[in-house]
Amino acid sequence: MVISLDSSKQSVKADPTSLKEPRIVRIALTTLSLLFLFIFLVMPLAVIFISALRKGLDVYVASITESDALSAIQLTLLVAVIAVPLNTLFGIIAAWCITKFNFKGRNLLITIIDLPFAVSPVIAGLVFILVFGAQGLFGEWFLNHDFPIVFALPGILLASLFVTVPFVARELIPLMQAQGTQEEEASVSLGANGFQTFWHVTLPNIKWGLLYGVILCNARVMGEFGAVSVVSGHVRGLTNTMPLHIEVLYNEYQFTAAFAVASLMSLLAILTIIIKNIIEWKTAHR
Amino acid sequence: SSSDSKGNAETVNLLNVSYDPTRELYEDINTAFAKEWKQETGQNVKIQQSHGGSGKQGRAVIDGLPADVVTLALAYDIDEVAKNRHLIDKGWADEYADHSSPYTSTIVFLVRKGNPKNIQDWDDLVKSDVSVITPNPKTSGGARWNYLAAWGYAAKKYDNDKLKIENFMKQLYGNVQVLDSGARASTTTFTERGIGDVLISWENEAYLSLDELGHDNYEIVTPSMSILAEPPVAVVDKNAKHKGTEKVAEAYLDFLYTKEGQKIAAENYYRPRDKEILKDYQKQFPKIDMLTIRDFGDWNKAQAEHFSDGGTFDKIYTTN
Amino acid sequence: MTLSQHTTTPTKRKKITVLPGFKLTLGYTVLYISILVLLPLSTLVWNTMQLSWADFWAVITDPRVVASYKVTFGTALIAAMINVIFGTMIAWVLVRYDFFGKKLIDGLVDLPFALPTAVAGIALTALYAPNGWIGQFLPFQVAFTPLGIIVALTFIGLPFVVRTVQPVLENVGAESEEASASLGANRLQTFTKVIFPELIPAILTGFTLAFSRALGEYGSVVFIAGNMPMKTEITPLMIMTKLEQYDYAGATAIAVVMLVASFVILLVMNTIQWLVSRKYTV
Amino acid sequence: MSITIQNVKKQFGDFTAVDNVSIDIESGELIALLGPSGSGKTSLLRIIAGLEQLDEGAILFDGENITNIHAKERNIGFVFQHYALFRHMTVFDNVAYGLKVRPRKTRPSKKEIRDKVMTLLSLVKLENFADRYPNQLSGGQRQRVALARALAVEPKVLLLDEPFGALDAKVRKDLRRWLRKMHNEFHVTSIFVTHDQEEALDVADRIVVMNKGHIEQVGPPEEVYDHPNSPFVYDFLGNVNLFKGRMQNGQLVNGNFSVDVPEAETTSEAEAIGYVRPHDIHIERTKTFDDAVQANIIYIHAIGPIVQIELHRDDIDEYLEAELPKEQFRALELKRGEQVYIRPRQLKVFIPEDFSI
Amino acid sequence: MSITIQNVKKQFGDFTAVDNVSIDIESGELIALLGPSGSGKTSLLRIIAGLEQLDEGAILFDGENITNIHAKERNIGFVFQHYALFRHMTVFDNVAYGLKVRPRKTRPSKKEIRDKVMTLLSLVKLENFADRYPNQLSGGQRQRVALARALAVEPKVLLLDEPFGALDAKVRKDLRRWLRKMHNEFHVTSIFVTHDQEEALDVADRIVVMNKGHIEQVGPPEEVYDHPNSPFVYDFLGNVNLFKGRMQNGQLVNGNFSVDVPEAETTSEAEAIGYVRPHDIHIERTKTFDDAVQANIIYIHAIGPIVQIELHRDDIDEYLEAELPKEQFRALELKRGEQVYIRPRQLKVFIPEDFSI
Ligand SMILES: Nc1ncnc2c1ncn2[C@@H]1O[C@H](COP(=O)(O)OP(=O)(O)OP(=O)(O)O)[C@@H](O)[C@H]1O
Ligand SMILES: Nc1ncnc2c1ncn2[C@@H]1O[C@H](COP(=O)(O)OP(=O)(O)OP(=O)(O)O)[C@@H](O)[C@H]1O
Ligand SMILES: [Mg+2]
Ligand SMILES: [Mg+2]
Repeated sequence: MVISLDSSKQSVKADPTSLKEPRIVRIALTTLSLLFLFIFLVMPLAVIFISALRKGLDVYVASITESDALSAIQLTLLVAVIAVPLNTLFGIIAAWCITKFNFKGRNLLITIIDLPFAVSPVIAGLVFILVFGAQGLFGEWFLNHDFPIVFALPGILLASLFVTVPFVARELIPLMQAQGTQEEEASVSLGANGFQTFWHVTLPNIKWGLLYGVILCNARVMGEFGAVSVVSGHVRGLTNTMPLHIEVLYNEYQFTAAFAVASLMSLLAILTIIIKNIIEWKTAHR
Repeated sequence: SSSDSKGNAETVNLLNVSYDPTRELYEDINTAFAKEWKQETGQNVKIQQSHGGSGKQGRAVIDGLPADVVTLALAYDIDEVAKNRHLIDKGWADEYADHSSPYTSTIVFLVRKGNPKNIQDWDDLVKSDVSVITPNPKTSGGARWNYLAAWGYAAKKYDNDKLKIENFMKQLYGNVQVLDSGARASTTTFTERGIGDVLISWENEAYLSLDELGHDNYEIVTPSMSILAEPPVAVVDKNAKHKGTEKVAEAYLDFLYTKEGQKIAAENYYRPRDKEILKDYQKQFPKIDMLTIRDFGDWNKAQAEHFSDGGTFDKIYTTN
Repeated sequence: MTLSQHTTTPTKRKKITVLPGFKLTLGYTVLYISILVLLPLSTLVWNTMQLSWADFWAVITDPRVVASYKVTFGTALIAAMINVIFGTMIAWVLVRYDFFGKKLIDGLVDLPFALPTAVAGIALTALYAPNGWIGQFLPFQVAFTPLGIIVALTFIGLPFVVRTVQPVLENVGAESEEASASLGANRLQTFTKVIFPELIPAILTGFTLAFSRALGEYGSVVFIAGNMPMKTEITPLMIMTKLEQYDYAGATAIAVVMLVASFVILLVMNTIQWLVSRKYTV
Repeated sequence: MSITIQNVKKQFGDFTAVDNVSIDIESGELIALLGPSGSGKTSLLRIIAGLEQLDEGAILFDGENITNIHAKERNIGFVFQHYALFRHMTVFDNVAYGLKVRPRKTRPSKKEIRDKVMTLLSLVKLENFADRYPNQLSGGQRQRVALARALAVEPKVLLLDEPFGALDAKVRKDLRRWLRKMHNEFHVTSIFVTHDQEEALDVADRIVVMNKGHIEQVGPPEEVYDHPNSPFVYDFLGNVNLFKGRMQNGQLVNGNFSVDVPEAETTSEAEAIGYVRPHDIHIERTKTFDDAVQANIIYIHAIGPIVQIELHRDDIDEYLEAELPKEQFRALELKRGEQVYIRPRQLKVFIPEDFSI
Repeated sequence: MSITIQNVKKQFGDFTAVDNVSIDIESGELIALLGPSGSGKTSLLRIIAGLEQLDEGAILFDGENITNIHAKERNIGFVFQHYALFRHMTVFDNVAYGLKVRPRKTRPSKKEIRDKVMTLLSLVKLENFADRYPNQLSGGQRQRVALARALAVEPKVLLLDEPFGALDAKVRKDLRRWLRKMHNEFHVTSIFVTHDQEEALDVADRIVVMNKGHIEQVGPPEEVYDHPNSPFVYDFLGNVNLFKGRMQNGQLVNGNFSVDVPEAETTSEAEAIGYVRPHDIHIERTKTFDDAVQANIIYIHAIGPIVQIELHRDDIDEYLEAELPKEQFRALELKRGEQVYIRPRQLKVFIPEDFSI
């Protein structure tokens, strides 16, 4: 989503009552929307937290500090720490390339960047098995060199990278397109080089959008299940990420623990939302 | 091997790739084996566990999951591992006693407390008002035993009249309301979601459900006839050789056949092969008339006939 | 994400040659995307080619697989349409009305982006199972029926529509609406004739994204679907099934079908959008 | 239709955008609302249109209070600064919109709509553009479509918010002439907002000069231009030279010279400012008037019928601007750098109440 | 620094935006690039700045070919139409930017930067606004910051793309005077783009009139205004009356009257158009000249020093516009509806090559 960088929005926007729907329509629409959101978003969230805390705080804490849970958290964080910067860098570079230059095949490139949105996570996982699996394209080579890709960190990383490739780029492209290139041109005409221009002019202008893209990318990296499930190998305490660990717990009938870890991830989601709101607020009040 | 000479400080890692319902079993086995191994060799052994659908696990090993041993639900899955990339030596099934299957189980019914639908045998599952839960045999190795058990019962009942058997199976699966992808998911559906009157389940899973989810809510019904489920084990020779863990891997599987190993299996509701131990747990394991996979030829045959594309299972859903 | 607004980029873009790094950034972008996306995806096709055409055809037209297409496309379509209706409505309410807790609600819309799909699947199943919080009050069964799939897909697709429509709605000129009012149109006429046409490209984009995401969704659906062959089995699950049976060629064949479908849908929708917006966007 | 604006007040939060404004507009008049940015022109126009609600006061159309009547029932044509054309409709559909959305019983037939729209399009000389989309038109063409669209509903009142604000200087000039002609043909009571004094002076029957939410002056262009009743209006309506000085015995003393200020005879010892338009500065080569002061020609800008001359006064180190017809300029044979004598022909003195001007 | 533009050509796809343009600009000149929208002004300016690459031709600074020199090394100050200020930097930081990004060895010290920036800010009268952000400034203030920023790097050439395009009429007028003063002080070779002919005439030393990518005319304001060498320039540089007619024996025949056209003596039987500026229309009450024709006064606009009169010619049913100084107007005692005699004092005839004008 685009954060509305709306400091430029007309402050003189009208709010005449004659342009509003009848009160009854307004109330109906609002109620319906809230109801929908309540059923589809609030209730699932409530299920997670209530189930997680059903057996009390002790069980909750124990569930998320148990060693397999901790190693899952560690792995997830590790993947995020590597994948997010890589995709962020890619996002910035791709957005720069796409918005600051006009070239043939530009739209095709955007579509390809979009593609991972539309590819099933199962397929995303599968393709890496096909490339790096022992029977895959390069599998033999990596195997012989004792450098496992799939069923190890690199595979999980690749799958996570794949599914989150578009996030930062997609966030930045419309933003940078809307901002145009004039400030950059001004910078160049004042004698700044490319890096100075990017650092002093472009980056400050996109920083909130960038941060938002990073947050979303991060959330998705941490939360990815399908693709990672295919390439993980599910080795307890070794290649289980948090979502996989949740599944494991769930399969062990440890529902409370499963929901406890899930609630941790939901907290992350909520944190994301809070940060996003702060971002929007900051953007609006600058 | 090299690890022996280096002495105590060294820890050897062993990866056991197993299927879903063996989590609790191997948790106990691993602790016991590690202790024993330490005593015997002074070496620390850390056994890492991977669980998942049996087929998925076999595939993962083929694709490079560096398992030292595989302990799967079906011989078929190990056959696949053996076939592809020759990870396992051909005669693996005869490496260990009892077709390399140190413990067994059988297929039973889990019903709700008081058995409200009065389900006693396979015939009751095809009644129109009975709702059945069982996993998808295509994605769950364990569920293939379920399927074969039912098939075996019908074969006997209808004297191998293929049409009638298929009809019976069709009715049975027609009663299946949720076809989860794995055994554990089915159990959850039956217990947590409250769906279905009966869960077709491995005996050990049924007992575990009682333990984990309450004796007050469910009871186990043993059908008149079932199948001897023989989950096999094997050392993944190529991997073990590569990692230099052959010895400990073999010892690990050997351990399953020891008295201690057998006892642990029995305590986790797997039927031990060891006659004496089985006797000790007699109460737990009622005697049932049991078929074996050999009644179906072998796994390759069973797989081809029943579970491959266009097999009898597919027919249940694609013809009417 | 914002979503293929690239179809509506201004045509009069200045070609910049003074800004540095064109070759470098383009090279990096293409290389990265090739290694990470294109090369892996191409192995799908490569693997499929191990099948003869007849085998390929047999795999992808197997009745269960065909049934899974129907389930997948049907539920994804319905979910995307529900999202279009409610997503647009929610975007409208969030942009136009003030009410207590609006910021919070606004933030909540992103939840499905951030929540692991498996967790969502488990939570939704718990809610909609016949003995669940919501399920027990419903006269019909939701979980383990196609309805359940629709619920899960609606959940994961909601933010796509809201987040594409919202910014456009914010920028739909108040003046257009005022012009309409001053020309004597009532509120409904203003909405259907002036505001809605402006939203169409964004709604189409949101729809496309929600739809194509729903086509591929696996994690949340397997928990709630029931996975009954011919009834509630989705295509990604069919791919998984093939894999569990060591049938790589079959799995990739179906995957190729899905990939082509997603790509064609993206392309068709982008084209429609382009046709719609080309006429009147500057 | 006559419009009466009675003591209208509009606040945004603490800020008073329109402050107790009253105007009487006769039927068929063309009124310009002129003022700097933020002076409340748009707000007032929108209040008249019913697009904005007022806090106090009333709006009367033909004596009838319509303050609480909904915008869509006021029968007003509104032309927006940025045209606000419907982007997804053709020119034809844009113009037809107001007729198409009428309730069925008052809606003209398809053919009637078609005829009407085509008549209007030919009026604005766009009959060949009926099938184009707004983005295929130039700015001036778009503005004409906006006008045709507003006229299609046969409004009794036409309101235009900076109708030419977004256009090129040349196009602007053409369109404002054209607006006058349209107005003369249709005789709809029209109010248009502008911050361009030339535009207001050129087109309007009467000008309403606004400043900070209130009205500074209302009157015909000549009156407002020639007899501004406040320094603000003086300054806003054209170039002006300021003679800052002191009042002494009914005379404004400024540097070497002093002028009689009959209207302020009694004022004494107060700071005062004399306002002189550039064309009211008299220039001579030799000192014929006693009170003429000496100045240097710094810059001559001799294009078109009027020559602009920048001068520097030696006595008090200030700059002045003078304008004179080209013929007179030729007769005087003025050159850059030369010394001349100047004298204000007409001078309006305002005595600032506070010294904030 | 002198600038030489040699046969510059720029294409966008099939479209030629700048077509074989050559101009010589002397050091210290203030040049206006004037032309309608889309005529290629911005493109040319950007080519000079190095922001756009040219397809053919060369740019020379002081005789040195800099065509292939990167924008950042051309030592140019560029002022963008919409200012392009760095939004996240204060006014101070904006102005200091060009100095701060210099390579370490040529970068002034912090104090030097500070002093320089404050000097510039006081020059543009914004010394009290150093800590504000651009969005806290008015349009005119922003434009001045943009100018200060461009001047901070001590450019040899200053390029301004419609520097006042986005400003109010009043503010525009103030700023253009101010630009002239700045230019006079700094004596930097400056080129500014505008589509406002008044602005160009008012400010520039020389005007380059562009149309459809090529140059129509180059010259000082008076020359371009008084002796346009094409109908386009005539029309674009001010109001003009068209006398459409035929050439007969070296005379333009138009309705009841005919004028000698010495420069086209030989042309005969061709369509021709005479161009007359409104202030070159002579008005008299009684027919003193033979070739005067009769006209009706339709509208009088008598504000300021110049009176505009709209007339309708009886002989050929056409409208005319005339301008005369107020004094003359008073002397003639003209009234709306009266009949007068008119005669073009000066008339320039162009014989269209095709009839597309
Ligand atoms: N909706 C609103 N909320 C808050 N303030 C407003 C609103 N509308 C207008 N204002 C303020 O009221 C004042 C007058 O605004 P208005 O738009 O009427 O000015 P204007 O004379 O039309 O100016 P301009 O020439 O810039 O269009 C301005 O200071 C403006 O900021
Ligand atoms: N990057 C580009 N791609 C395609 N066409 C372009 C590009 N830049 C400019 N043009 C075209 O070149 C022509 C000249 O453009 P330019 O911006 O130089 O005109 P201008 O005289 O500055 O007009 P304006 O007064 O509207 O700014 C226009 O028709 C424009 O559409
Ligand atoms: Mg306004
Ligand atoms: Mg331009």
